[in-house]
This record gives sequence, structure tokens and C-alpha cells, in this order.
Amino acid sequence: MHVRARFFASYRELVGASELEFEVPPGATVAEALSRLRARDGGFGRLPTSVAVAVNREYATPDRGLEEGDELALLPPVAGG
Amino acid sequence: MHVRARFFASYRELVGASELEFEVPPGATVAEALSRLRARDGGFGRLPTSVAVAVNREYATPDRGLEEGDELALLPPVAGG
Amino acid sequence: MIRAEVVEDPIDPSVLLGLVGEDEDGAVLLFLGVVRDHNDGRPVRGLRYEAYVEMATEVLRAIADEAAGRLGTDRLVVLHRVGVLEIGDVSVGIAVSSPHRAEAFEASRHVIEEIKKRLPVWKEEEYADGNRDWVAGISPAPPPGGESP
Amino acid sequence: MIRAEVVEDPIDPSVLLGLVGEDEDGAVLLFLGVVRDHNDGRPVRGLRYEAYVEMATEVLRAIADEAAGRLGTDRLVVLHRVGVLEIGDVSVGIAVSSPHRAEAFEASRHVIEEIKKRLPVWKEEEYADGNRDWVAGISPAPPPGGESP
Repeated sequence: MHVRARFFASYRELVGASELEFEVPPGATVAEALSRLRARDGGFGRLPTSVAVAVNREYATPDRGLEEGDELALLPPVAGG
Repeated sequence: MHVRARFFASYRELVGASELEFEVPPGATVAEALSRLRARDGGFGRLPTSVAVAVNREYATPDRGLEEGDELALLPPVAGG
Repeated sequence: MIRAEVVEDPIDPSVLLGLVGEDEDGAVLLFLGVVRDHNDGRPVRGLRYEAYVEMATEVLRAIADEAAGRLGTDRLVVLHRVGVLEIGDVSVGIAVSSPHRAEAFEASRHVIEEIKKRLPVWKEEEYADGNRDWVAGISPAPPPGGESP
Repeated sequence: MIRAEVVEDPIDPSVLLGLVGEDEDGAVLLFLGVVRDHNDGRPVRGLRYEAYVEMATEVLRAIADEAAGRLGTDRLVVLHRVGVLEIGDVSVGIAVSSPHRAEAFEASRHVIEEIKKRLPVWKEEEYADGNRDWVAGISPAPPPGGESP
């Protein structure tokens, strides 16, 4: 199935893209999707081992299961305010 | 010696005056001056037994000694803000 | 510049904000005490503040100086209005600014809490039924230890 | 009316104040986060906020709703600006009003603290020497217990 990854701020600069659609096995978790991303060529391998993620705009834990079309956002430490 | 008493808000209404110059013995304390005031005719006797006072615009305790010309203010519970 | 004044004219929040905020400040906090339409369950139509103006000015300045110590800057303005006020009128305005927010919150809170405890100001409320009464206030405590002759 | 928005235009404090304050409210509190000219001892010339706008809007709304619970009223507005900002520009504005002051302070503080912890917004500073860097932020924690499939 396909999920859409989004990258922000320093992670966006690291991977050189703000968005990427990629394939994961059906029923894959957030952790598994992140492993797939890190295995890609380019800056993906330099993404931190522990990264905050949101699935469909809500913070999610690594064991969260993904579904077709989910939006998986990789979020650097936040600095608003 | 002479001191000047000032009355505010409900105390002003109680005694029917905002200011009064009156005489106290030399070296009188705040407590002694208050006793003299309460002994006067009119609403003075209805002043509370415990009353906050300021001498020369600073909060003072009953044992504070007075000097000629001091300004003794009788302050109802405050309600600013 | 620390400012602390008892005023008769309306308090303008924009003016207060314009008096604080330096380039090194990351936090600005404005507190407004406003005349509300009820007190202790009674509908209020308006009110009048009476002050021992000379002393209130000194006490307000002392409170401002204490708060500026907590704030860590001299960007602190506090105005307390006296006279006749209507519902929605600002009775007290406090503006502070500082590099970090924690100090701004702490200083602003200190000013309003100490005003409630120590400022020689009294409030006479006019109720919807036309009656008037002095609001039961807080007995101001003499300074710790007091002063003896 | 609770309002929570991520905005690109400058934040006007007067507009925020105009959106809160009902007749029953005795306390109005306005917090402004402002771009300051230094960070961690380094002179800052300006900065740029980047946001995950869709999510930030939802998180800001959730924070506002939580804070309104503490406030006890629906008079709460919070705006967070994104894009290029200069020294002195307002990055976040929070206005609240309530019958009593304690709730106003608590709600305002809650909003800014939670923004710092959870809002998906990032800050790139431009320093006086022309260099740029992403400000080291706070790792946003997943909700307690998280979600399992």
C-alpha cells in the first residue's frame, strides 16, 4: 500500500524533499515505514533514529499501524511560540 | 501636639469628615490617638476597634509613636484592582 | 522605565503596550482589570473608586519596584484609575516585558495580587436596584515587624 | 468565541483585545511572544517560522479548547504567525478574558506552554553574521498511551 511522507524544517533539508509517496507492506507500522525511509538513497539514512511522527495530523507512537493513503509526517523538535 | 487624621471611604462616611486636626499628648502612639478619636462625639465611636492605619503614607502598627504634624490615615479594608 | 500612577482619565491598553518592549524582550504581558456587571451574584451598574491618592501612588510605585525585581527589566507600567467607571471600563492596567515569559507572568501577577492586598483604594458599587455599597475589602497588613518609636 | 489560527499576516494586539471581554469579565490578559534580538547569547537579525500548517491549526485549536476549560469562558483567541519576521514582530498572540483573574493567568500560561511543547512549528534564525540555523526545539511527545492498531 502507499503512504505519503512529509518532511519539515531540518528534516526537509536533510532529505531534500518536502513530500514523498512510497510503498509499505499492508499493515505496516510507523516504525516499519520509518525503516523503509531510512534505507533509501540520499539524506534519508541521516534521519535520527528517534523521530517524532504524526499520522494524519496527530502525534503517533512507533507501533501505530498505517493504512493506505495515510499521511506520515516526520517532525523535528518543535520551536514555536 | 497636633496630628492630622484622614478618613476614607466608609470611615469618611461614618465620621462625616475626610480630615480632622486634633491634639494628642506628646509621644502618643497610634493606639492612643485612635482612643482619643473614638471618644469624640458623632460617628467616631462607631469606628471599628481594629483599624488599619498609615502614618505619613506608610502602614503602621498601633505601637508606632507619633510626632507633631504627623498624618494619621484610617484605612478601611482595601478593594482596588 | 518603570511607571506607576493613579489616574483619573481612561486607561488606553495601546498606550500601555507602547511603553514596554525592548529589542531584547521576547515576552510582553498586558493585564487589564475591567469593571464587570456583577459581584457576589449581584448585578452591578457602575462603580466609583476612591483612593488615598498620595499614599496609593507611593504604594503602587513600591509594588512596581518589587515586581521589576522579579521581572529582571525596567519595562513595567501600572496604572490604577479612580473616579466613576462604567461596565467594561479598565480599572487597572499592567504592562510588562522581559526576555523570557516566566518572569513576565510572575511580575504581572505580583503587581495585581499586591494591589488587592495593599493599595489604599476603595470601591463603591452601584447596583441595578439603585442601591450603593462599599465593597468588602482586604485588611491591609502593616509591614512585617512594623515600626516602633 | 474561541479562535485558534496559524496566520501569515502581522498580529495586531488591538484586534486580539477586541475579540475578548464580555460584560461579566473582570480580567483580560494579553500575551505577546515577540522576536527578540538574541538567542542563547547570539545576536539575531530576524527569523522565519515554518509550520505543518494543517496539523498546527488542529493542535492550536486543541490547546485553545483545553485552556478554555481552565478559563471557564469561551473568550480565548490565539494566533501564531508563520513566515519571515523581524525583531519586534509578534510571533504569537494570546488574548483571554474571564470573570476572575486567576483563571485568565492560568489559561494564558497553558496556551503558551503547550505551544512550546506541541505545536508543529519550527524556527530558523538568521544571525548578525549572516549564518542561519534551525533553533534546537523540544521533542513533541505522543499523546499519553499513544494509539495502537
